Amino acid sequence: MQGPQATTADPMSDLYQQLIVERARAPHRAGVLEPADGGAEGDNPFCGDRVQVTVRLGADGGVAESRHRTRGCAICTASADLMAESVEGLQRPAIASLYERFGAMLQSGESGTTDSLGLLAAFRSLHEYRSRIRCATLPWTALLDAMSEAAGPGSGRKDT
Amino acid sequence: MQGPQATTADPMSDLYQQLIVERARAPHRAGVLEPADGGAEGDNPFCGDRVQVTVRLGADGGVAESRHRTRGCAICTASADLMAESVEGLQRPAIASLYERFGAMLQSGESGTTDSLGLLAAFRSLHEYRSRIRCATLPWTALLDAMSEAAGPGSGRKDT
Amino acid sequence: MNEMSAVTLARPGLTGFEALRDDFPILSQTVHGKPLVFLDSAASAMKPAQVIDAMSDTMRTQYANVHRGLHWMSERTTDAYEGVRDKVARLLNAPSRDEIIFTQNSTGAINLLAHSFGATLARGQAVVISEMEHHSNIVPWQMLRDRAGIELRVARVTDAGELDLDHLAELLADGRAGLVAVTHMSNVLGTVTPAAGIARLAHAHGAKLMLDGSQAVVHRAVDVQALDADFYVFTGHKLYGPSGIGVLWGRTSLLETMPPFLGGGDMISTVSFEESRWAELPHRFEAGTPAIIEAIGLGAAIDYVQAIGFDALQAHEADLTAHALARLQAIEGLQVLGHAADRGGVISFTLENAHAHDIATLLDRNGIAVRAGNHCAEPLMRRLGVNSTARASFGLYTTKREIDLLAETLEQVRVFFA
Amino acid sequence: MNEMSAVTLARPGLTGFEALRDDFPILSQTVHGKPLVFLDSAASAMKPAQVIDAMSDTMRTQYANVHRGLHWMSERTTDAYEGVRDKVARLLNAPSRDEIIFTQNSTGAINLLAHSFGATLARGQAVVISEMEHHSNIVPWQMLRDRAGIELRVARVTDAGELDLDHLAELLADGRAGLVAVTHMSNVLGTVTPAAGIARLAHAHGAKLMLDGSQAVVHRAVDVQALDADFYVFTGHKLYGPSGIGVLWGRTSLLETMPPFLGGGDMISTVSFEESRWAELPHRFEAGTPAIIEAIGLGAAIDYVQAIGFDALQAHEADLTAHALARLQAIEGLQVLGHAADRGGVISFTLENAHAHDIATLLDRNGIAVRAGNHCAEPLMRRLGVNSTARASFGLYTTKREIDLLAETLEQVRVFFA
Ligand SMILES: Cc1ncc(COP(=O)(O)O)c(C=O)c1O
Ligand SMILES: Cc1ncc(COP(=O)(O)O)c(C=O)c1O
Repeated sequence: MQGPQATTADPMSDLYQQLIVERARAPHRAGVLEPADGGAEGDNPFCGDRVQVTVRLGADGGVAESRHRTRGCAICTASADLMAESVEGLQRPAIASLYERFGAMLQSGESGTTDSLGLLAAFRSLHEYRSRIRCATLPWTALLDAMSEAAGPGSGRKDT
Repeated sequence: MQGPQATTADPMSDLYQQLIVERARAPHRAGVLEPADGGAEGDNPFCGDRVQVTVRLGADGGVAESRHRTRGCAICTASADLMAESVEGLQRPAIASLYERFGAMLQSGESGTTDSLGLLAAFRSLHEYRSRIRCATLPWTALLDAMSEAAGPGSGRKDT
Repeated sequence: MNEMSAVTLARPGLTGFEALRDDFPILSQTVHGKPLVFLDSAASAMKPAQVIDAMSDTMRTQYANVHRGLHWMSERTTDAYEGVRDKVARLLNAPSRDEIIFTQNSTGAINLLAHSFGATLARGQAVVISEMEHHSNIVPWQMLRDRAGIELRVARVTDAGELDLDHLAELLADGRAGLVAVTHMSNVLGTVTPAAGIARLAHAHGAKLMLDGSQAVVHRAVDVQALDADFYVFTGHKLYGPSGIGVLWGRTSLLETMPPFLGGGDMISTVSFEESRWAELPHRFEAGTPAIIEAIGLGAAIDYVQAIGFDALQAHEADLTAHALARLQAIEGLQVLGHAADRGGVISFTLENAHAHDIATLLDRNGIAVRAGNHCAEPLMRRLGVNSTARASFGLYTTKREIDLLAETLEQVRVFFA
Repeated sequence: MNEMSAVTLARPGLTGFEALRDDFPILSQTVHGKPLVFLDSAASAMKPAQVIDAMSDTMRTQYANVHRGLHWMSERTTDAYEGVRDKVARLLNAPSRDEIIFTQNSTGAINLLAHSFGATLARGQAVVISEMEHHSNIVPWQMLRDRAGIELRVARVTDAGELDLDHLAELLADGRAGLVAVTHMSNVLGTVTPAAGIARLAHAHGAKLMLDGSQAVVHRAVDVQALDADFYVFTGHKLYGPSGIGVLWGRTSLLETMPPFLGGGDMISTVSFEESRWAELPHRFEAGTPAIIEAIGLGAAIDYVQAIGFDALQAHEADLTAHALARLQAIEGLQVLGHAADRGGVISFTLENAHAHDIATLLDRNGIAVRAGNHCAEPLMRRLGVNSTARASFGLYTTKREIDLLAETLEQVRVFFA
């Protein structure tokens, strides 16, 4: 926070890290891939948040590219953006594992030492904001749905 | 109470006055009038109590005779019995007035000074036992129904 | 109620309300190291010591199941429980205590009505609600619609956030509506609806009127006879009482035509396997062991607000609301939703570039509790063209200083997300 | 729970229970100048300080509405409320916490089931209850019968006061029964029913089993998986918890097929006027603001009885019951109703020449609270050929000395009415 007072200094320096605020304001991976190999939406009816995720797969079946269109809070938007960036080049098992470690961190507040979460570690202090955790995981559920679609029987590029 | 201990001395001397216990044990007006001018039943489903009241009217339209058949607690039985005795010779307005004063006493615990309640004053301390008041009034509702029947359009002696 | 508060309560000036804060133990708590500033009373209000003590004292000194006991504890507990029915009847100026039915909450009361009054409606009749309803006054009617072929009609809300009475009249015109069921005060916009006028409209077209007073009863003196309502519903926990207790009031003449809803102990007069006979009002609609301790707590809450007086409460709240509207609207990019002429101390707003969730979280870190989301009023959100809002709502313990703190912190939030 | 009681609780011997009385403030009250002897726990139990304090502490330090708030008070209150779901799941050994649904009481739980599970039954199917049911487990099924063309069948009770399993088998033989809904312990006779055996019978004939555990859960360790039940129901106020809170447990596979019962906030995922989508389990069945404070009180009650342990509780109660049966049956003209092999601490009796009401009143004048009447089990009264009975029922705080006093006073009552 740029304000002169310290009252919101806490939340800025823990939950709303600079990386999160920046990505919420100006996402790097915003958009919709057309055509895409898979796409899905995630909804949180409680707050009306919605994330649309599209993926394009590489020759190895991994994510070559991923984009999100997010109508949501800063946490949700930044999470979608950092997710899209983090999964590029990863295959499904690696993505599932990353999401699992991400989820574990959100619950515990510990980002672990061996398997680095990279940029995603920015969300570490979300575990203190239990009711906000869903904001950060919503994009991931959409991504996994998009991956399933891409891998599904009727898979193949489609225009979303 | 005949027991040596004083623990139930209170209830005996206030609620369960000798008159009440005696009439419960050996009612003076038990039975069913056949034929009768009117008859009705009162039910308390909560405890299964039931009072059947029959009346025979005199030439003046007043109660010449009244009998009750009561399946109920001591309070209910004694109340039915003392009621049957008290209303003999009374016409409907006088009975209604007596019931009203009886009910008022049951609520307040005061038997009043001018309009004597006679034997019915035995129930004075029932006002401390709120949930038992219905036991004492059940026979009266049956009596009033019986009177209505006797006075009703289809009135006249019938076998009950 | 202890003597001191009783004195404080007698006639608080607008500043006297500050002293009442001492009655609410929770207000001295801190949150994230900051004093708690609780601006979420519309969701559920805090409880004065008088309510807490009434419940504790019951459990400590005078408790047993009600209605069925012949012993002292049961008789006394029954007296206390039934005594609250009288208090509620006086609170609403209901013609008879037997018209007061205790339920679990407003939701329970509306579901009861949707089933029991709903059963008296004929296929093809309609129920009219509004765009401004809480989910609890929408879903039970949808379920009735789907169950019983009752049409569900929705009266529009104007851009000011008021009930569109012309549209309501249109919806009533064909005379097929059996019931109008609308809020007496919006939990999102703070709008107080013109209840007496709605009653006239409804009755002129042969419909009955249910008012959802969950919010209104906290802020206004409610007189169901003056309003000429047919049913009135509220919930204890918003009126400074405990959770687990709510109220349905209905006219005797209507309640008597309605079949019971829940079956069980207390609501019957006799039971055989072939058939059961229903008990008299109000017991016919109260099945099983009631929320005894909670009713007694609600009674203490009613005593508490009545000792303050609704005139004083309403003036205090009007003062706070005017102050809050002025302060909030001065914030750049802040948009207050709805500007009804008659409104109470519930203010929903959005802030440019800042999502309601982020606002709530940043405020919370400063000890300030507001709500963010759809406020259980998704259709209204859609009507207003927003996905969610932040909402500040006031209780009798709210102060201008707290509202100032809200405004100052919101200014910081604005800058943060600018 | 304060430290001392926690220590006392660790493993009370049969005499250790005496010390637990200190946890129940109400037990030091007097009634008509006599120390309170509370033998009406089957109607509703007294509350330990641990429960009273848990509720007060909630209202004093950590309260807000649950589920919808992003602020600290709401999150913490949600944690406390949802934490009780875990405690209930452990109490019943339920496979999943999401199978625990909070209701207002047992009556609310059974009505929910009669509506929601009832909706999955086809016209012509049957529900089987028994002659030994509480009105709350009769009337909801009668209403289902009358509403949906479901047959209501009633399994007989033997002269010993046990469920007639042969008759139950007969009633199930045609395979048309969709549900057996019977008590796990009679609130009149104290009979504990052979739940696991009933489950086998029911399942063998394609029926599901609901157990009304309102009484049983107070006295026994209940393991719904070991019993192989499909639904289990209990009420908080009999388990030393507050009024206003009850529980329905059901198998996920069944709950998922059931339409919701009450509509409102919290039980939906999205709402539009055309259609609403239901929330996940367990929320689908919990509409409106739940009984938050009461659930937290129930959690404290569960902690309390579990710290004592059901082995100790059951041994204590068996000891009290044996003592009471011996003392009461020694009274001339006193008749105990039912003599099931497996029974708990609930004893109904009649006394020659003395009506149950008079007995209760005379006992009450001596400070002794018992219940008199039909105990919300009119059909059972008819089966037993009585109009009403007096009933003494024990809690964990009941002592042999109190039972002796009951017996001595009953002897005086007998003489009085002889
Ligand atoms: C066996 C049994 N079932 C059901 C109930 C109903 O419980 P509640 O009144 O709390 O709903 C009771 C007690 O009243 C009971 O003893
Ligand atoms: C206007 C309105 N109606 C109904 C309700 C439902 O109340 P409850 O959740 O106590 O049933 C609420 C609050 O949640 C409300 O604000």
